[in-house]
Amino acid sequence: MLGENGAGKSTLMNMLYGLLTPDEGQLFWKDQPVSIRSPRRAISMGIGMVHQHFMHVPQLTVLENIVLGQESGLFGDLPSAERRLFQIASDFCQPIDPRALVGSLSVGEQQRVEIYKALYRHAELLILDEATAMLTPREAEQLFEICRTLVARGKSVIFITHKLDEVISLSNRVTVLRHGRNVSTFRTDGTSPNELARLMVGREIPTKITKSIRRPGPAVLEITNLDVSGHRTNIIQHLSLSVHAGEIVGIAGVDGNGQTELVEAICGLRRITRGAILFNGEDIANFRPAAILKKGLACLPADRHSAAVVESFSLEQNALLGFSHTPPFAAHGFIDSAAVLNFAQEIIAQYGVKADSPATSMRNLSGGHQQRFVFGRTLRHDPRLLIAVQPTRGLDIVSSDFVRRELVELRDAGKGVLLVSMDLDEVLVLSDRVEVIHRGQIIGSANEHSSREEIGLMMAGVRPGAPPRLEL
Amino acid sequence: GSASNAWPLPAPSAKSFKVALILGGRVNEPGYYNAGYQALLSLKQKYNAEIAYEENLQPADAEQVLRALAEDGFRYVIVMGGGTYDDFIRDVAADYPAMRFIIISGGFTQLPSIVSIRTGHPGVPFLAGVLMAEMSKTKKIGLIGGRASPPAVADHVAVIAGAKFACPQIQILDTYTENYDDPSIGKEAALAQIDEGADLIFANANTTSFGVFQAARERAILAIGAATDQNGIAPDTILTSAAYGMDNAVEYLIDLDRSARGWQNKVYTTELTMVDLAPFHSLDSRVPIRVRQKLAEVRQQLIAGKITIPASYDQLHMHAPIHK
Amino acid sequence: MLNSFALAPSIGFLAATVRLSTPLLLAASGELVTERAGVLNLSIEGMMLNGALFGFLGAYFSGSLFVGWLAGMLAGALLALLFSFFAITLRSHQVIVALGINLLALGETSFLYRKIFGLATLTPQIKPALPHPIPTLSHIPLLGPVLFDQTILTYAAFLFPPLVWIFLYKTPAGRSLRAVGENAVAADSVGVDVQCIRYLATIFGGLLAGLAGAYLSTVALNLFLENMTGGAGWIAVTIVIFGNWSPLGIALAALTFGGAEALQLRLQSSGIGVPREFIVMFPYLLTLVALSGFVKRSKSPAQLCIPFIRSFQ
Amino acid sequence: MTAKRSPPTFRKVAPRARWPLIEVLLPVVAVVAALLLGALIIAFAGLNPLRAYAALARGAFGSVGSFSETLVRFCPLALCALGVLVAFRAGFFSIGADGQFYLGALAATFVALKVPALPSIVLVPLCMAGAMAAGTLWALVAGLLKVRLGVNEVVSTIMLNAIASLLIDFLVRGPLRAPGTDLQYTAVIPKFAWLPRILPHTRLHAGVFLPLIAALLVYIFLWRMSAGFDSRVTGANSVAARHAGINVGGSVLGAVAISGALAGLAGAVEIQAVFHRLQAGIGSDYGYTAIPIALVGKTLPGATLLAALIFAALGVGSAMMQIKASVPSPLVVLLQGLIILFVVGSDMFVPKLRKWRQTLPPETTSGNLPPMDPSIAE
Ligand SMILES: Nc1ncnc2c1ncn2[C@@H]1O[C@H](COP(=O)(O)OP(=O)(O)OP(=O)(O)O)[C@@H](O)[C@H]1O
Ligand SMILES: Nc1ncnc2c1ncn2[C@@H]1O[C@H](COP(=O)(O)OP(=O)(O)OP(=O)(O)O)[C@@H](O)[C@H]1O
Ligand SMILES: [Mg+2]
Ligand SMILES: [Mg+2]
Repeated sequence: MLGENGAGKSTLMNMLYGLLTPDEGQLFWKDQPVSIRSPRRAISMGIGMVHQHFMHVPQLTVLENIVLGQESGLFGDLPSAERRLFQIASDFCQPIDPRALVGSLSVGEQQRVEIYKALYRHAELLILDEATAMLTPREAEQLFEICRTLVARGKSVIFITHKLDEVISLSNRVTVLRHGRNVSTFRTDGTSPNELARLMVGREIPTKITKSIRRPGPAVLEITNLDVSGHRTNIIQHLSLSVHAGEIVGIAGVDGNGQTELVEAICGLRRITRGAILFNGEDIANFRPAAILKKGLACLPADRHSAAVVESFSLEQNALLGFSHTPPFAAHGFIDSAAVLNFAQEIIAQYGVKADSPATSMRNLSGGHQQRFVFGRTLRHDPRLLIAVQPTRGLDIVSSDFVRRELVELRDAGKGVLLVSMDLDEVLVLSDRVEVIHRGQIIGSANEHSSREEIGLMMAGVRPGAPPRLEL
Repeated sequence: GSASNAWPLPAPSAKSFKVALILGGRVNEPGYYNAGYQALLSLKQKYNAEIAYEENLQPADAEQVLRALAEDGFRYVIVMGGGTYDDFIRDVAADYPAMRFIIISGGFTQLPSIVSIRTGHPGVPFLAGVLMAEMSKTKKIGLIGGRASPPAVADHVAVIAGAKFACPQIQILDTYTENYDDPSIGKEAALAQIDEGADLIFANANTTSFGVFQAARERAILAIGAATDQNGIAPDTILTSAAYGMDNAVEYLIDLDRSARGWQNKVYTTELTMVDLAPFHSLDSRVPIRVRQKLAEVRQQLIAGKITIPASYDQLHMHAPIHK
Repeated sequence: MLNSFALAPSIGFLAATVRLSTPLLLAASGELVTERAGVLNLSIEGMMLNGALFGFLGAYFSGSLFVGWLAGMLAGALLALLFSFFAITLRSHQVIVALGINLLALGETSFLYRKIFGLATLTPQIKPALPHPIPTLSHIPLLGPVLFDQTILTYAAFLFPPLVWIFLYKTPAGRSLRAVGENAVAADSVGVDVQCIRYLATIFGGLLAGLAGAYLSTVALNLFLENMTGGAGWIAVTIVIFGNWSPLGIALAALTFGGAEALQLRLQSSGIGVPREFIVMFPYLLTLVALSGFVKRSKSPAQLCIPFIRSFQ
Repeated sequence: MTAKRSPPTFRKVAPRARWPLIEVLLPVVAVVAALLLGALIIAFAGLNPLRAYAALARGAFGSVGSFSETLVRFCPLALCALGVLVAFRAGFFSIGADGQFYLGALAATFVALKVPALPSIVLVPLCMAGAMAAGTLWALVAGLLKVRLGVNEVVSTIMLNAIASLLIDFLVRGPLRAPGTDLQYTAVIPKFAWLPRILPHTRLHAGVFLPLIAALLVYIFLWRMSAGFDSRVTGANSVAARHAGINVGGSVLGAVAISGALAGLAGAVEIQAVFHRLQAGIGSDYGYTAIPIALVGKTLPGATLLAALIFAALGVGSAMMQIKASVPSPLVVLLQGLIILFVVGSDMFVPKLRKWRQTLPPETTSGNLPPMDPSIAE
């Protein structure tokens, strides 16, 4: 299933899964009209769903999450549940530690838990809502494997994604939604990404991103021998990295290898134990976040819901986030509401944010439009270096294309961009230089001539034999 | 002995009147406040007076309540608030000279319509102390109070002085729970003292006292109540009570006001000739003749003014710790 | 000073600690379960008071302590049901609902008590509960009289934390309950009935709070007095937080608080040269200091006090 | 890309979220409903509900005098509730207004008694400033414990309340006791420190304007000032606050300080306008009542003032029910509980009264107040 952000894909699926009730119309399951009033009912019918935003309890173990709501008896039967889980996992050749706390797993593993959870409930129809948005290529490939196996066993899968090649390689049929309507449903073979995109958006969109010739300037960011300690060991060890003006540096790596910590350390959100972080030649290590922001180092955090916006505030109020002490929005401790309102309207207009008015609550915006808003706001800092973490996660092609072009435009304007993404394609398309991070260390570099396989190997922890540190 | 009814009563006028009680606690709060409520009830019975009460009165509300009472033609207001309403009474009294205020255990008399009375006499708790010292076998006695307000402290000091008077080497365990409404803490306070060897406990802590009596009963020792004759709460445990005789005092003041004599501008105090320890009731046989004689003897000495009773711990030289 | 610390570890002190902890632990065990389901019930005080009244009435009119305890538990649960209706079904703010219920309970218990017994001077009493020494164990020196010569409710109170632990971590229902407290939407998405679990958890809290109240009126004492809980319910709530939402933690917290209270009473009667008010402060100060000392991660349930709405993620 | 060229799609003046009249009136309707149920209970107790409610209404609004009393009580309640509001907005679930109120009262008394005679114009504000400082300090104890050591503020403020009241007990019984009495109060503070009365034959005093000013300042702080914005962001989403470069600990402490100052000011007003000396029992649980007031007022300053007025009227009026209609005090308390429940329960009609999604009310913390946000701790 395809559709722009906010086209209604998740809404429709939530109805199938009993989380929302339709106002009108009829659902059929195995040719019988049904009404699905609760997830419990959906589960008992054989519908399983992996939600776009994971639905698990981080404080519970994998096994506990999987059996949740399925156990009977006073004490349940965890050992036999564990055996069944093992069975399912080995069916797909992708094991998982049943005793681990879900909150401590990588995103890919968490996703696997969600899928096993559905399979544990004997799902015959598996709904995967943007399942690949947060996966590494390898993890995505593993997920496709699972889907193919399921289909081979006579089960059905609804697969929602924004990545058109995934649609083509995986699906038998495609349904395209636009503004809550079914635009068309057809067989996949014989379609092309371009055609899909046209159906989705309603017009042609250029897919190729063109970059001007790279003209790197002086180094904006230079990290040398950085150590960041976590609760057990060092999360970042002896990490060195540099970003120049007019350059996009991509950080590729499997989620959970220290990307978050690295970014937090640079932005002053996490203390470093050793090393130097030079920004325009000045060591900003362990500065307050506000000071770093002021020097022109801005960040687009990965988790915009929780880190970049306040969902209960209006767009207008959200526009002020990060500027509450900065003229022209504030002077002498007071906020200039008119300036803020103006700014919010400006962002909405310039970045095509779909919102009724600046007074709308941020909660009412879809993720893609939240991201556009955050992007617009962040650029107002006029950063000399922008750190973008997963900037297009969950965004439809129009929005992601928009964000990517903005990043390139920044680079062309002579700013530095540090792009952290699990999406290898994105990293490869955008970056002038790619550094691969593994266990808190940069274990190799790549450029646009490197093959996906080479980088994939490095991401898995295999050091390149003789690292060709090619630069364009 | 018993609370005396030998007040010198002047002849009152016959007309009925309205009387209200305002209090900082509840009317059924055992001890001090309930003593006031009993006094109110006896006024109703005796004079056919119309009565009203305002319990749990917050000081901030006092002024409005008093004004409402005045508008409604209340002649007397009995005040039990430990001084918290004094300033408001003064303001209201200035506006309504016809209304009479009887402040219980207050010290405040600036206007002719206001009279303060010290109910009870320190001699009674002093006698309780004497009794406790004489009856204690371990020569270790306990006292449990609620909040350590000065009137409550004065009672404790009198008990301690009496006990030391009767037996200078007596050991005193002295506790305040700092609340009046937590009987479980009262019980634990008493058990703590009993564990340390106390075999007689004086309790003056309203609701909290109930826990003390309960503990005494469980450990089969005797206790002394306060404010009213509390024997009915635990007839086999409460030997006597240091009663205040509040009803008599209030009646006396009302009679005085209704007679030709009127009130004088002073703090009325109760004479020891008019109050005494409450009766021993069913525990009468537990008190030896020797002890009774001693009590009578001390009482005479007190009446004769041969003994001065200290009013604070400082006067008692008690602030130094008492070691075993 | 030395003198008073020397008597701290005495049998009397330890037994007092156990007794003082009993009602706190009963109420806190219930509140722990309630809070782990994501419901912040600050009306433990009111539920205890209701339990105290009905526990007493039950025992007074039936002549049986067990009937009283049952009545007390039901009375606590009834208020919990009312709380749940407002806080869970109507999704009203849990803190305001709780404050309302506390006032309601304070008024209602006093009103009913006066309605039944009038404003009599002589408070009606029941036969007090007696300790049930456990045959051989109660003869162990020191430990025996402290731990095994208590009333049944004390044994029960100290059984609850392990039982609650087993329930929370070893049973399907406990797992669902924790899931509801940590991420209600996720629990709902696998068919767990969030509202029902929250109702049950709150009612369980009410049952135990009621029992704690009945302990006060039928075991610690043998009568009912208006407002006799005197803030114990609030202490129970703070013990859950102080115990960092774990069964072992609340047992330790309850014992700490009970112990501080027991020590406070002993320090006073032995007369140390500190103003009384400061001695009475001791348990509160100790709690503050203890909390500041354990710099550890708060394990507050993630969705404590957040009402569940399905369609609004 | 097209996005940049897409025209702005909104009206000239962005519509602001509003509270329709019916929603403002909802609490009033709820109070009436609670009173109706209360009438049944009063009748069950064998009393005349009409008489009882007449006493209530007359006690609260019946005359200039009684309405002044309502306003006199409104003053400390509103100030404490505004303080609670500020703390809640910053995600600090403080129960500590009671203790801060006491400390404020103590400081005002202390200043008035110890500072040499000064003219009113100096002494009155000086006492208030002292009270606000004391309230702030007491609040900051809990604030620092939370921000520096991660101590849960619910526990710490409850403990600090108990400690404050014992401290006052100690002082009024000992060091600060009025010379020559054995009662638990200090001497009367000099007249220069009194807040003037503004209506003859009533207790209405100049302090009644303070809550109005305070509400305005609170509004300005939270919605017009940078620091207040930071506090609100911290309360709503501390992670986002951190990412935006906001000093999270500082924002919390700032709000906590203001909340303590307001509660302390309430204490000063009670001393300088009503009691004129420090004594036991001045608090009347104002600090605790302030919590439901702030929450019923949706943690919005204007609505909180309104809620404080309702609670003040009920408090003052119900004192009259006892004396004028013989309604026993337990019933009065019960009635207050019912009213709180009905008011908070009436909230559920709000979504039915308006199309929920389209026009969300101005952001409030009433439904999803995060009571315990451990992430604020550094
Ligand atoms: N009941 C409803 N009433 C009005 N609007 C609704 C309703 N349900 C959903 N919407 C709107 O419809 C849109 C559909 O959102 P939905 O989450 O289904 O999109 P989506 O296709 O899953 O997008 P994405 O690709 O970003 O996941 C949203 O913008 C939402 O605001
Ligand atoms: N039943 C509903 N009625 C009205 N609005 C709804 C309903 N359900 C969801 N929404 C709104 O739909 C909006 C979009 O939801 P959703 O989070 O799925 O966005 P999205 O487009 O999928 O973005 P992203 O891909 O980043 O998650 C949200 O703002 C949510 O408030
Ligand atoms: Mg979606
Ligand atoms: Mg979505």
